[in-house]
Amino acid sequence: MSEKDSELVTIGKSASNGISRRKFLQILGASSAAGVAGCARDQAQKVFPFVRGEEDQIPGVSVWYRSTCRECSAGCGIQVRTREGRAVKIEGNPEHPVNHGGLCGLGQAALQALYDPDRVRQPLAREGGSNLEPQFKPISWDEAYARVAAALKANNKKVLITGEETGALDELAQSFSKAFGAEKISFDALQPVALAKASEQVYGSYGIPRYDFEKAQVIVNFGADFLETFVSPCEYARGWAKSRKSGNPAKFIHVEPRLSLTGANADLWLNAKPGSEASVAWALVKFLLEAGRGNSLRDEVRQSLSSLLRDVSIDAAAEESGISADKILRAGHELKSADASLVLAGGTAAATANPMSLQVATATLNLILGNVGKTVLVGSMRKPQTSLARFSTAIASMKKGEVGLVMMHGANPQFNLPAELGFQYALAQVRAGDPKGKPGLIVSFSSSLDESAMLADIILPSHHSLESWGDSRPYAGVHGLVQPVMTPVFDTRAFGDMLIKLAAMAGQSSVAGGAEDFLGYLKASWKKVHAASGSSADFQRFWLESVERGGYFVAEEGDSSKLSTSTDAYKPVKAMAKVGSGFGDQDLVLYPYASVKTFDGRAANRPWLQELPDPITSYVWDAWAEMHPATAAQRGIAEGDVVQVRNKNGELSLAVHISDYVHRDVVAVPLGQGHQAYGRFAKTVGYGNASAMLNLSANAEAIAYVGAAVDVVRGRGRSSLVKTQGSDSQHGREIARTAFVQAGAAHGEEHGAGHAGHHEPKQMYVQREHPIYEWGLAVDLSACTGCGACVVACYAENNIAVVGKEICSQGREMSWLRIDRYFEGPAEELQVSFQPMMCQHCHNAPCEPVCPVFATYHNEEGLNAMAYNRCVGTRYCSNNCTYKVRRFNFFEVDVPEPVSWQFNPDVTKRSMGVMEKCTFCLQRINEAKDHAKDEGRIVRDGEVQPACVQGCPTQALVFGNMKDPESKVSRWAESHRAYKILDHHINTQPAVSYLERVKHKL
Amino acid sequence: MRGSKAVTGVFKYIDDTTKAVKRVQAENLEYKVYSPVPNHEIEELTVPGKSPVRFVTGTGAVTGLVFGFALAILCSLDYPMRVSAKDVVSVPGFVVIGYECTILLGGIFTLLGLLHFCRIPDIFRKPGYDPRFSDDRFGVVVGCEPQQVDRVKAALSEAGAEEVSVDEGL
Amino acid sequence: MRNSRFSVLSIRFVIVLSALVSWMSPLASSAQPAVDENPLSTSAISGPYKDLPVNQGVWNGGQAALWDLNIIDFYKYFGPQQRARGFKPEQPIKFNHIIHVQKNGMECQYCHWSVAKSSYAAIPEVDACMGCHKFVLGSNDQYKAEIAKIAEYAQKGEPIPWVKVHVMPQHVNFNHKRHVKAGVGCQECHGVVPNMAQVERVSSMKMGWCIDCHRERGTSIDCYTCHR
Amino acid sequence: MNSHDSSNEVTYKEVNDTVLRMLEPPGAGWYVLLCACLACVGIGAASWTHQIMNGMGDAGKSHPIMWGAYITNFVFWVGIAHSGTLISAVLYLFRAHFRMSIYRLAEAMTVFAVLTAGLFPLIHLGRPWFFYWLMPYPNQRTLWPNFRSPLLWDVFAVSTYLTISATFFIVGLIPDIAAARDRAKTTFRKVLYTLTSLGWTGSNRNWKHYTAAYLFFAAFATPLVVSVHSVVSWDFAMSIVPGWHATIFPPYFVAGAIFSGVAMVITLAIPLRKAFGLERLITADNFDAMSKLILATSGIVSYAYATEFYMAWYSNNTFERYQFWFRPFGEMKVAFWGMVFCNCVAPQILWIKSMRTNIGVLFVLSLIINVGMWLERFNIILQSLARDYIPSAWGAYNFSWIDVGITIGAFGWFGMYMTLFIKFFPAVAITEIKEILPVPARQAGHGGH
Repeated sequence: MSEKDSELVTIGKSASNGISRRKFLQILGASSAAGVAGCARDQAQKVFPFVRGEEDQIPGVSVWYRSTCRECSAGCGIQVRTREGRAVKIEGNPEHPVNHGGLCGLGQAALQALYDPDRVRQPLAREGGSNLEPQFKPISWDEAYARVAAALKANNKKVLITGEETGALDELAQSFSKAFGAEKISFDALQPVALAKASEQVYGSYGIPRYDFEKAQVIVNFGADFLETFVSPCEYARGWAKSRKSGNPAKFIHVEPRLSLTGANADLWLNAKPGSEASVAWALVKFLLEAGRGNSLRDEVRQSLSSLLRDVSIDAAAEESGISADKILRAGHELKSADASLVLAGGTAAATANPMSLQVATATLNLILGNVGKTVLVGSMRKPQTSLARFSTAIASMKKGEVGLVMMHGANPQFNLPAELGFQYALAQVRAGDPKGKPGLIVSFSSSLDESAMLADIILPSHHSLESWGDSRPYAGVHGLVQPVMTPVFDTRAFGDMLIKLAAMAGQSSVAGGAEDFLGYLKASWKKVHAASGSSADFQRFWLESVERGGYFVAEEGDSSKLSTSTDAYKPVKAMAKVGSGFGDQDLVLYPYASVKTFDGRAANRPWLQELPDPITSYVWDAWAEMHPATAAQRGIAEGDVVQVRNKNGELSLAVHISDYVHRDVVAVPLGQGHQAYGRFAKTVGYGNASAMLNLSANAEAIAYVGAAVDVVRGRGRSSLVKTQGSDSQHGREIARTAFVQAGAAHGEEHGAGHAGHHEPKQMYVQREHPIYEWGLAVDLSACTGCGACVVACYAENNIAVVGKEICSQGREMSWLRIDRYFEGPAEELQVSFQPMMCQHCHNAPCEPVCPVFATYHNEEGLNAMAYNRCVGTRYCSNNCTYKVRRFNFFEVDVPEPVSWQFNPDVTKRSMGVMEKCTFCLQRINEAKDHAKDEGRIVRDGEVQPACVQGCPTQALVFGNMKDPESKVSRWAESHRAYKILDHHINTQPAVSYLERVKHKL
Repeated sequence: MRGSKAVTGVFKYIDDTTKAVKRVQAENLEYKVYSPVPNHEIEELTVPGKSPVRFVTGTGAVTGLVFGFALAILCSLDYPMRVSAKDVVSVPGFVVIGYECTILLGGIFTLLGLLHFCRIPDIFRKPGYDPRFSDDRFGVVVGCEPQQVDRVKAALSEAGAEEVSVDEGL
Repeated sequence: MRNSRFSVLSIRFVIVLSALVSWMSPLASSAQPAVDENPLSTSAISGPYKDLPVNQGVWNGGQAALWDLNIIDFYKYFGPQQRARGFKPEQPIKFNHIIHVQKNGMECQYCHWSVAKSSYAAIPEVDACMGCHKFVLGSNDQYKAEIAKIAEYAQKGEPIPWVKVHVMPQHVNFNHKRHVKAGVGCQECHGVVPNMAQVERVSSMKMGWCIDCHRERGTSIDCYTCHR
Repeated sequence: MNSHDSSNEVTYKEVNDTVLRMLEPPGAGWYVLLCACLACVGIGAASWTHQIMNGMGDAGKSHPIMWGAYITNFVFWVGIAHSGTLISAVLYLFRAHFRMSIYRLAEAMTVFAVLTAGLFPLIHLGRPWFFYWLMPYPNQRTLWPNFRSPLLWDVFAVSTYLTISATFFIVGLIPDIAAARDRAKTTFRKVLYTLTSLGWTGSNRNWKHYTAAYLFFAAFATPLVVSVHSVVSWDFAMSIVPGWHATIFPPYFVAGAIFSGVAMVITLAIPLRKAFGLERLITADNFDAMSKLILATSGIVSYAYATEFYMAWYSNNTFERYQFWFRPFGEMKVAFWGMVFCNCVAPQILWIKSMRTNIGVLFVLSLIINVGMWLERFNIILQSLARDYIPSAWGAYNFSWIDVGITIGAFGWFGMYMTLFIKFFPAVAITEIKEILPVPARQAGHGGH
């Protein structure tokens, strides 16, 4: 352990070596390879040994480091696989209490931010160029520090803008701000601040409660995309999926103006007019109060509520929202009769100009239903610091020229703030200087050249979170550690180190409390954690154990104890219950939505996420405007037409996607596309930034995503949106199956052995014997949300080429694993099925016998093997593949440095003209077998997890040995819900079993 | 063809030609008949029986059949690979290989047999050959010793030769 | 009709057959035993390594015969030298295995320590070299000069740019650990390195060569064993 | 040529005169034709080079439709090849006299069409430089091809077909080249024909073995006609793609091949007859016979189309049914209806006798049938792949200029061989025509055959 520590410290300290150190690393197979079949173009290859040996660095053996994901503020634990000193794969940390091993696509794609070819590679200073198109020139670190330190010493207002930080870095930033009299502003566009404030009003403490989706029997959700971007999607998805996997899943009703991934997973999806959710929620409050729930409330609360809600009725809510009264009543009845339920609101749909009404209503519902302490845990809340009100004030003072120094890190306000707020103008004013004419300084600590960094005078590039130390404390009891997993790719510095250094140079060395660098500061901060933990071990030991585990996690504390104080605080007032959409009679409202692909725009520079098909529309590499057929028809707009969506604040030029699953009154656009900076990948996608067009509401705590009125005008031409999905309908082929829970009958046991649901067809040939292993996979469709994390994991693990929009448009995307999405039924009774589709490793594989050169064949372990270097490219196998999961390398794809550093050295990079497909992560199977062989045993169940299985936030997939009847996969495959796709038609005998999705018919 | 002289008779009609052939046969001389098209009468008169090419063809076909099956089976066994659930030696599939090889080797052997029995390629000029023989004339070329030339010439003329000429034989 | 009785056919058959035979015979040259031209070598040394066999493999020692249409296999004639048996590049430092292994009795795994731990057989770190060569400075000027080079690399903190002798195509995944643990001696593939003053590729390391040994020993010849 | 009308009888001499006149030095028209063909070959070669350098993505393949224009062309050209063998071998065995005047042309067409078809499996390979991995030859990798793969059957079938049809073709040519040799005027031609005729003299012994061997060739080629296109059809029928997996495919493909091949013979024979004044050799009777063959095979093909639909309906198989709904009503319905018009409707005009001998009508019709048969393969290959089992993976083909360029190149390649052939070797069989003429005899009763 002590060696490990010293090793880690070395890595942390060696930051100053910068890029040169990587050259010492051995160049192994993948990085030195010339291409598959070794065309005669390789020159003499060099082999570079390490200069210094490190105990745990064995060439060819991967080293795992645990850390915490900093891509959003959820704080999921991660473990990073490194090979020869390079990070090659990020996975969820199975021991972490937030995500338990799963990780969303964004978190996995953090590698592509680390290896972004357009990252800032050294300190830059603005020199010439226009305000909009500045020119930067490299400067030395010393010069950069000196200039910023000088500005820090000046006696004027300063502003420090950071992302949503928790833990030591936040403490340091606070202390830094205090020392220099700077205003510290946290900004994260997606933080549900209104939710936190509503909690304060209703439950008595500010913060986002934790939701226990597993315990809820009924979930009523107003727009919160908790399976995608809402607060902590991995955590929520896991809880939700646990309930889904059980025999009796929660009844899930989702209300929103446009079908989201979360909505697609609902049992009942209700399409509401944007902004009208509050009236539905208050109508439910009234209904439940009248139905006799809410007896636990104090009498005065009940009385004031009923007087406030005198005018509210379900019919009125139905009229306003456009949802039929039956459906609202249905929701009411379900809530009424459930022991434990959960009501929540969030996402961009809930971010109206007056978001509090809806949030208070949902909090009230939870209170009435007695959910607080059961499914709504208020004892350990996340406390977002983001405050748009404070930011607005700061901007106002910047505009006045009072601010002399603006520092930005971890946020991109220029992209995420409404243009009306005038952030760009404010920065221009800062640069123009104070009334005396002394110019101010704008400093960005961004590691990528995003829109905000482009406005800076000096850019001091910070490390990516995979290169730096840090911690994350999302909520009480979770102390996640961030540790560097590799030496920095470029000449960058850790943000914490920079703050400490700058403070020292500006004469405030006490900022860090005596710590020389951020690691020291972090350790000092963790000494407090150590002290609070009551651990008997000394700090060093505690620290090392925490580093190894990825943090320090306290068992979850009971929440009910804190409930008593909360209801006292609740004083319903008229303002809270203000209902109505507030949009008046506007014709069309812009509805930007965050998705797993882009979040608020931070993911736009990750090719994996750009190429990940949107879970609902299945478009790649694009932004689009979704419109209801009626709305479009009114304007003479057809699918694929280019339209201008505009208002006084901006304009989007997008292709139209006509969808039944969007409200008539909105034009829905994905948030986060349309970057003008932020790297080559981000810049290629979308035309116009939807965030800029949003309304500014006075003194709002958060951005109002819904409510901006827009005109939609047909533009010139048509655009080709690229869709990876062929047909949206299953055509009744029972490929992705859904079973409905019978009313009153609990639906059997979970994955139990039992009913012989499927009959074995007679085989013409003697089936192959598999002596030791027969690998198999099972997918529980109930738990699959369609989020695409597995797809990203697969791209990352298997060096799958990202091909870009044009090649995708020719149907040549390379994903080995895709999510098939089928819509069935009309919008009112919509059923959406998501189905991960990978090579089924059929025992009677149709692809195998047709290959003339045995490039694909069946091996002893039941794998449908594919030897790339034997493939001549007849493509017959793909034609004959029933599941169409084989991918052909139509072109050689160039991968720019350093994106190519991410390549998994254990997986062959395929060259042009070769077929490829899912291998069940053969390299992982081989690694596990290798370990097992060393220990003289066979591979244990669960020891091999292909990337998709490992990365799934909901653990919807299991992998293992079908020969072992006790293995998890065998038990799943024996389930009465299990079936194999098309097997009864064509007898392919797949090794992949699917478990029917179980839903309620509401 | 033995004989130092080659006497050539050019005939216009088939019945004259056959008459000449019969005469020459009666003289027990070596001869060759040239014709622009194959002719049964001449063939039966001169080379009775069946052409031995058929044995070569048969040998080729059988060899091909054995070769085809042997190739497919032995190759499959040499590096056994399971594809789908099919057996390593899947005879139904190999029938195609055996069948095609039968025809391939049968055809190639027939060609070799043809070349052998026709004694071609042999591009040297044949004594007594006349270009008209590929056009519309029949020819009977008789090999004989100088002392026999006159007799042969007379015989050919009598049979109806349009033209009789003498060339160096051998 | 001079030759009408004489069938030219038989001559034709002989010509065609002999052409076929000569074309198909594995003409690819066989590697000459390594001639020691290195001035650093101490040629008179003989050790226990001398009689160890060097696996010749199948099909002309695992090399492609001329009739193998695989153009890439014709490295000897057209292709990259480093895929050839007999590839013997000049190294940045004239490291001599004879001195280290035979004279000083060092085991292979002393320097190439990762062979039994990893799929990859590491070249020793520069620091590892310096572990001894801090003290061992060389007995003559030539040796001293070479050792000084190591010291220079170590001082600069730069790796030594060794030229890779056993270049494998990227689609081959050879696992040293499994082979070493299965008792395959280093010499069986790498030849008698202890006798080499300058390391040379003695095996073709082509697929047929690998397969031959796998068949002989009854180990898996599944494609996925080596390709993935 | 089976009329024995003595007054207007074609004589041996006239045959030689007429046919060998074709070999006289070519005029400008021939050079223009040759250059046009070479230009097309150039386009094809440039396209292929581009594709090899850049990747298979240059062609229009997409994810579900991994076979496209190239395999369509392959099947088309193999099909064209078939009628050549049919006319030369099968009709030889059946002693059909109308074959004689056109069989050489048909056979040349066979060989050149197979040469063209043989290119496509190479062109469509993702890594064409490894094509030889499909050959069972001992190699250092100790790997063999998969004899269970229909593609390997294809390799054997097509290479056997090429060998046998080329042998048959060349053997048939030998006596005629000898005739050309005997009349050759220039040294070049003398040497060329002397070498290529292998010293053929037409002696009694030569003819004896020749006729025997020729019969065997015909006997071998006849099953090839059936087997090769059956094997090609198995590329499809052996798979499980809805629309491919059908037992009707082998006879259906063979009939289609004969259909398209006869049409191609007509396409080639009509201009040739006109250009070289072969009216007395290739007579209206010949065209009448070929028209009847077209009518018959069109009927078979139409029946096969109908059967496919019937089977899809009768099987009650969701996937098959959808596929056969998609063909006439889906995205690519134009190709389907075009095929129906060209292959089923248009040939019906041949029920009228006057149309069967109307050269102009026949020429246009033969072109229509060629287009129709190309579309048939297009439908089978692309439409089936576009809609198979998993709806989410359905997709479309992206026709590209490289596809078009290589298709043009194929026609140029075929045309180039044809053009060269008609000027250098007798494109109408001299011996065979003579064989069906009465043998010159003083007395009647000497039948020629």
